[in-house]
Amino acid sequence: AEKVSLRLKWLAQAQFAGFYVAKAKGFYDQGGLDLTINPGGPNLNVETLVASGNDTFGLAGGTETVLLAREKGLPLVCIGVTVQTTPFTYVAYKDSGITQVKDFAGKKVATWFTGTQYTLYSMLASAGMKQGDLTIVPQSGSMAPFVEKQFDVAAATYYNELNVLKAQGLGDRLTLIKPDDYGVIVQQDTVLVSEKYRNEKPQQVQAFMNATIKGWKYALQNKKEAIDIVMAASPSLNRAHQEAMLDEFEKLVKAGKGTTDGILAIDLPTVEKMQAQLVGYKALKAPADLSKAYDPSFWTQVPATDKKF
Amino acid sequence: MVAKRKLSASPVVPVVLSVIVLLAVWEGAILLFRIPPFVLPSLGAIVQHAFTDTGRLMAALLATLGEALGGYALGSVLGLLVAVVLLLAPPLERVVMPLAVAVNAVPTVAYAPLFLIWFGLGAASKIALVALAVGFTMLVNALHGLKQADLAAVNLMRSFGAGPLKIVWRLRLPVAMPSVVTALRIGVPRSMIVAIVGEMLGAYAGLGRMIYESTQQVDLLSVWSAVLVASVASMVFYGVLVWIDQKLVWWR
Amino acid sequence: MSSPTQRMLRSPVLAFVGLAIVWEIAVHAFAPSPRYLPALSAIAQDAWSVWPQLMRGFGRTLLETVLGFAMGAVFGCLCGTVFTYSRWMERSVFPLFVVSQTVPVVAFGALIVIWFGNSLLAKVMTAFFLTFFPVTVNTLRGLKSCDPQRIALMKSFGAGRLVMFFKLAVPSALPQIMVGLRVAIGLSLIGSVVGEWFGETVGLGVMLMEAMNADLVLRLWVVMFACGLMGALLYGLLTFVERRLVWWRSES
Amino acid sequence: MKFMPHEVMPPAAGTPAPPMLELVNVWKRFGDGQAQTVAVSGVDLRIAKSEFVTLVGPSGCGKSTLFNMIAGLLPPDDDGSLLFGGAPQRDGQLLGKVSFMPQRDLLFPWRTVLDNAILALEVEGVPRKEARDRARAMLPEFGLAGFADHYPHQLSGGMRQRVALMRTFLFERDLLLLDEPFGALDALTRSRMQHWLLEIWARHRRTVLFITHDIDEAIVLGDRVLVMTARPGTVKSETVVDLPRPRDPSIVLSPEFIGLKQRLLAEIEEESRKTFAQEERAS
Amino acid sequence: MKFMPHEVMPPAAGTPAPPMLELVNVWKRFGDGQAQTVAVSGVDLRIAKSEFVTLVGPSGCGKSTLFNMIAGLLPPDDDGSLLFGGAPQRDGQLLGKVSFMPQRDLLFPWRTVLDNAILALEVEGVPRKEARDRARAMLPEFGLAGFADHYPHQLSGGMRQRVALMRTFLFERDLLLLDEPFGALDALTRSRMQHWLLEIWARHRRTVLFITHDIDEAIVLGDRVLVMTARPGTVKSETVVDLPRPRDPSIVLSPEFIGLKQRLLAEIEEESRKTFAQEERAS
Ligand SMILES: Nc1ncnc2c1ncn2[C@@H]1O[C@H](COP(=O)(O)OP(=O)(O)OP(=O)(O)O)[C@@H](O)[C@H]1O
Ligand SMILES: Nc1ncnc2c1ncn2[C@@H]1O[C@H](COP(=O)(O)OP(=O)(O)OP(=O)(O)O)[C@@H](O)[C@H]1O
Ligand SMILES: Cc1ncc(C[n+]2csc(CCO)c2C)c(N)n1
Ligand SMILES: [Mg+2]
Ligand SMILES: [Mg+2]
Repeated sequence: AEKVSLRLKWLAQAQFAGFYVAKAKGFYDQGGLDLTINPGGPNLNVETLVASGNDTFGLAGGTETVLLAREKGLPLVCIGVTVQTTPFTYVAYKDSGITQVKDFAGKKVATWFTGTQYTLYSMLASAGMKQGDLTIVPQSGSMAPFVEKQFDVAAATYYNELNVLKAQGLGDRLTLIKPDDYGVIVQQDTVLVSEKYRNEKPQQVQAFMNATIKGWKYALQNKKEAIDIVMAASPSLNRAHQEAMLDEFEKLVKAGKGTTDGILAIDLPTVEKMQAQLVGYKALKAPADLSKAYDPSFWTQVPATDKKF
Repeated sequence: MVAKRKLSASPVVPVVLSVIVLLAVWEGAILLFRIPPFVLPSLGAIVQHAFTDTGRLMAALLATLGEALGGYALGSVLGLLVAVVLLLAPPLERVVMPLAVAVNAVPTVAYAPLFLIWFGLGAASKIALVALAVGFTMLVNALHGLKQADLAAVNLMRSFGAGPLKIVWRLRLPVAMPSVVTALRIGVPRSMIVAIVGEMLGAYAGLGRMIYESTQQVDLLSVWSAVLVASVASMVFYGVLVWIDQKLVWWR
Repeated sequence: MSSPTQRMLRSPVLAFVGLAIVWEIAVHAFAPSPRYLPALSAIAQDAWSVWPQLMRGFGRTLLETVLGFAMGAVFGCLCGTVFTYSRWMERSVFPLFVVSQTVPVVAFGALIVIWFGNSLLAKVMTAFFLTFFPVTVNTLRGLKSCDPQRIALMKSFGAGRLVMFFKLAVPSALPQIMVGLRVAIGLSLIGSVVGEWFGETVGLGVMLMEAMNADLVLRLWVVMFACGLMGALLYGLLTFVERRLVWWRSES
Repeated sequence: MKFMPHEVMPPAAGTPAPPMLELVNVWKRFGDGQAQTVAVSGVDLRIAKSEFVTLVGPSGCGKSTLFNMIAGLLPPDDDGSLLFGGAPQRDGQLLGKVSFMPQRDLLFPWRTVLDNAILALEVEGVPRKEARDRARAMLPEFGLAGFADHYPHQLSGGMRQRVALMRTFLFERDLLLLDEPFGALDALTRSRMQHWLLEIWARHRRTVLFITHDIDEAIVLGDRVLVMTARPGTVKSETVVDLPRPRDPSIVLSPEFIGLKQRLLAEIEEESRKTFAQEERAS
Repeated sequence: MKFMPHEVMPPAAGTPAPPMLELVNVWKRFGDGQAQTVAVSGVDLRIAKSEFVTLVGPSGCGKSTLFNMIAGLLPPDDDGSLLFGGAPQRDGQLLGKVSFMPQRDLLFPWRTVLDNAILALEVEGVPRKEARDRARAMLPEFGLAGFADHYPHQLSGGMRQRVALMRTFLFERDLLLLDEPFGALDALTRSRMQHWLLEIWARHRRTVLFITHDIDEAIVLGDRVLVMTARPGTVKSETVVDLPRPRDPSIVLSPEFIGLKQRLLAEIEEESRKTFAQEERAS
């Protein structure tokens, strides 16, 4: 069997259930792959590890990060996208009266500056606002400052931060201001491989793709077992938190093309739109050739029965 | 001949030489092992990037340096004060030292979330983190130094009717000076690092924030140049300290 | 001289128990938000709920810490020695040590993984990286502060460098070296915890990251207590060794 | 000159002065069990105000230990008591009331000669400038002129001792405890210092307790000479020196002096021999 | 006894032994410019093999400095030279060839009495057990029986000095340099140690250079007594002591002895007075 590894963007959790399930169920073994799953962490750059050949595959940042990485000269290709819609939203307390982007004016709005800020900029632009109309502050991993009401608005992923807020009993006191409602979509959790590996070992890449998609489908159809598998990988996790995470994540995986075309589909038109926005904010110098950055050929090869519900 | 001699005797020469060796190894490794720039960029590229992005880097540096210096000063003074207090009250030492040890053993990064809650995302939380890290090193070193005084000399001071504070001031502190300076030296790089790590976990400004965000956006040159700036700043900080130390060698 | 009860009363254990009781009562009386200060009993409960994982993580982190510390201690003592006896080495290499300490390891997770893989070694190296510097500095200070008149005496006996080193320099420097080790043990723990953020699956660092990510305040406290306990244990062990090793009274 | 049982109070300088210092059954033991050293055993002693008492005894007999207890630095064992001006003293109450010169010079290596000399004054709170001026004026008398700004490591053994001596004299207290203050000095410097000390004593009538190994010195200086026994040290005898004052250096040639000296020498030698005998048996 | 200009080689112990140690125009200056102290100036000196030479001089005149140079611990200034067995010595070549006892005892606080005593033996590579056995056997003679396992801080001043002395004696070299070795000892212990030293000297014919402030000691022990001048120290005079050996303690009462003593005392006092005069002028 071919020894390969997958680098995740974060520690083992339900966000990566598909991969853990595929491994536990032997889908990778069946495809002739001896896969090791390596967790990620803060300041651990998945793109670098995959581009340098240290890890074979990577589950990395958003569709925009692929473009940013390629512009910096990292020879990476995206072969699938897990999350088919923007996985995060902006949240505000109901009693603050904020219900839409226009209400951000004069408020303190927190966002991650990990690429997420461009989504906010685009939302503001689509509402006809300038960045100077509000105070934008950087947000950290913790939701504590928002809970302490140090910010009026903060970003939250559906599958993690929002659940954290809900777990603290804030669920029904929040208003969500979703990027998708403003026509801003940034898909995330891209599956990456280096150009070199893709060119030299296309069969292995295909096998990886097949197994992964099978794993995700199995995970979403057997969520309890999937959580068991994830918990086995990292027993100190909080089970309730993981269950909530998988529930939310399922929606993101099945959103948009995830249902119409199948799991891990690459939604190029949306990516192109997102790219135009990044170029507009000078985050990217120029539009790139998307066909080089995104290679849907492996996904296409996967039998439809495996990728569709 | 004279000029040559002076040059070889100057303390600058070995430093420059070793820095040159370091650079040569760095650039040589890149060429020899064909290390791609996203793993290890050439130093030239990093410096160049630093110069094109001076504004952002300097603003970040200023924020970090402020936190580091503030925490360093606060931690050093507090560490020394606590050391003196513990020295004067040995029963307190038996309780406080294990507590201080336990508190210090908890990684700074583990407190960071709590400190961010307690002191907010601004400079205060980072200053507190740095003060804690630097303060402990000072506490351990200073307490050791203060206890180094010859018991017979302490007795002499007592025979003059000197109270514990006078003994500390005129005997124990001078004896502890080398230990205190050692702590000050170890504290310099620590203060910068802790400030940076604190910023990575939540901050409005600073090199740590820049490093974290640039990593996430695969802007690795920005990461390297921020680290370079942090290192250079620490070195300057350290150099100033060594200079002051050498100016104050009267007790040796 | 003192009965077991008296010793109990004077030992820090009682103070800690008292502190714990005050904590618990205060939390129940003032009911602050658990984000600021949770009840001790709640923390204990949470610890119990993850007991096996906690124990496993504790063991793993302990292993990394001890290995990293051992490497750092040996390396630091060696370097401190080399720097003491080779002024040239001190002037050329020591500044690089300072530079190395100004580099935030946390920023280079990817490099650590590339160099040392996803192995135990990676964590040991991060722990090592933080440990060797304070040991080096303290060894250097200790060896240099050796009484020149005693050196002269040994010379008059015809003592060679090696004899001088083991019979005079090392015992003179030992107290200061122990101080370096005491500072280093805490740093080693920090190093291994941070090292676990680079793709590890077991350990207190992993649990810490998970707790931060899911905003599990109680778990955060559990990990902090575990780290504090480990640090205090290792520190206590070191102090015990020190008492065995440095029993004499200073006579400067 | 006559011998007296040491329970009897000697008539110091003729007048019946009240005892300034009184030791009643003072003990000091170090360590316990097998390894116990009894340094001082059952010392009874009365020193009158303005008396000059010299203390001699074999090396290691407990003289310095006794001094440390009188200076308040070392608590005596619970058996006995120590009275100062009639009042029993506990827990270092004597600290700051006695000018004490320890056997080791204990100069601070980071202070110059001048600053070492004014240490006690600084502790008392005398302004530094004034203290320095006072010390500077004394330097020539101590043969230290021109060395004000030297550091201890730049001094000879005898010079260090003289700095320690200056430091003690500048700390003006009614009771002076001097532990072999002139041990490292040559004959003339020594006699100069002795002269100086006697002058101070005569002028200010400070009470002096003085340890020495030099019997001549003990007799020339003292109103009384105490001989201590070998360890466990106690007071073996008290000899009143009734030679007239001021005593000229030539007094050492007088028959009274020589008689006294021989007697004292014999006593010390007896004790000293005991130490070696004891130890030869012990080994 | 007679005075000799110090260029002339004294007939040591009757036989024309070759000079074991020769100092030619040796200088030592500390510091420069205004703050310069000339510690030793133009010393010329020849010590024959097996000679016992005592050195006296006012405190601070440069005796210890001279010793440090002879022991190879301090390089003499470039002006002169130092020959050992006829060969000029440079850069500490003498280290390890001379048994040197410094003025301060310099005991190691982490070593027991026994282990401090065997320090030099250990340096030489003598097995520890053997070294300890040899040292243990000497303890009673030094009045230290029962103190083998004590640490230096548990000793009296004189006991410390005796440990340092043992350490020096155990380091058996042809040339012994002793810097006030008996300064802190009482009369009997002192004369015991003197006796012991003379015995060693007589038995092994080691060459001894001996600093003391006690003129009696200088005369009783020495073949020759060197008097040093006040700082800048140089050799003022050399006096051959032709009293018969072995010398009984009662020799101090002999008229020759007294005459010699008076002459030497006068010389030292003249020098000592100079120091104070100089300094009074300087201030
Ligand atoms: N801290 C201590 N622990 C144990 N024994 C001690 C301690 N201090 C002193 N001693 C012992 O007490 C005895 C008396 O010591 P002390 O210093 O009083 O003698 P001394 O009369 O001053 O002698 P010297 O004339 O040599 O200075 C010695 O045998 C010494 O070993
Ligand atoms: N390291 C030094 N730096 C400056 N001056 C020094 C140094 N060492 C000694 N001296 C000076 O040299 C002179 C001679 O000192 P030395 O120790 O040789 O005297 P000594 O004859 O041994 O006196 P003593 O009998 O008091 O021990 C002194 O004036 C001293 O101040
Ligand atoms: C796209 C995206 N950006 C940031 C976060 C938030 N976040 C989660 S962990 C972490 C690091 C903390 O050290 C941060 C900032 C997110 N969830 N998704
Ligand atoms: Mg004594
Ligand atoms: Mg001397």
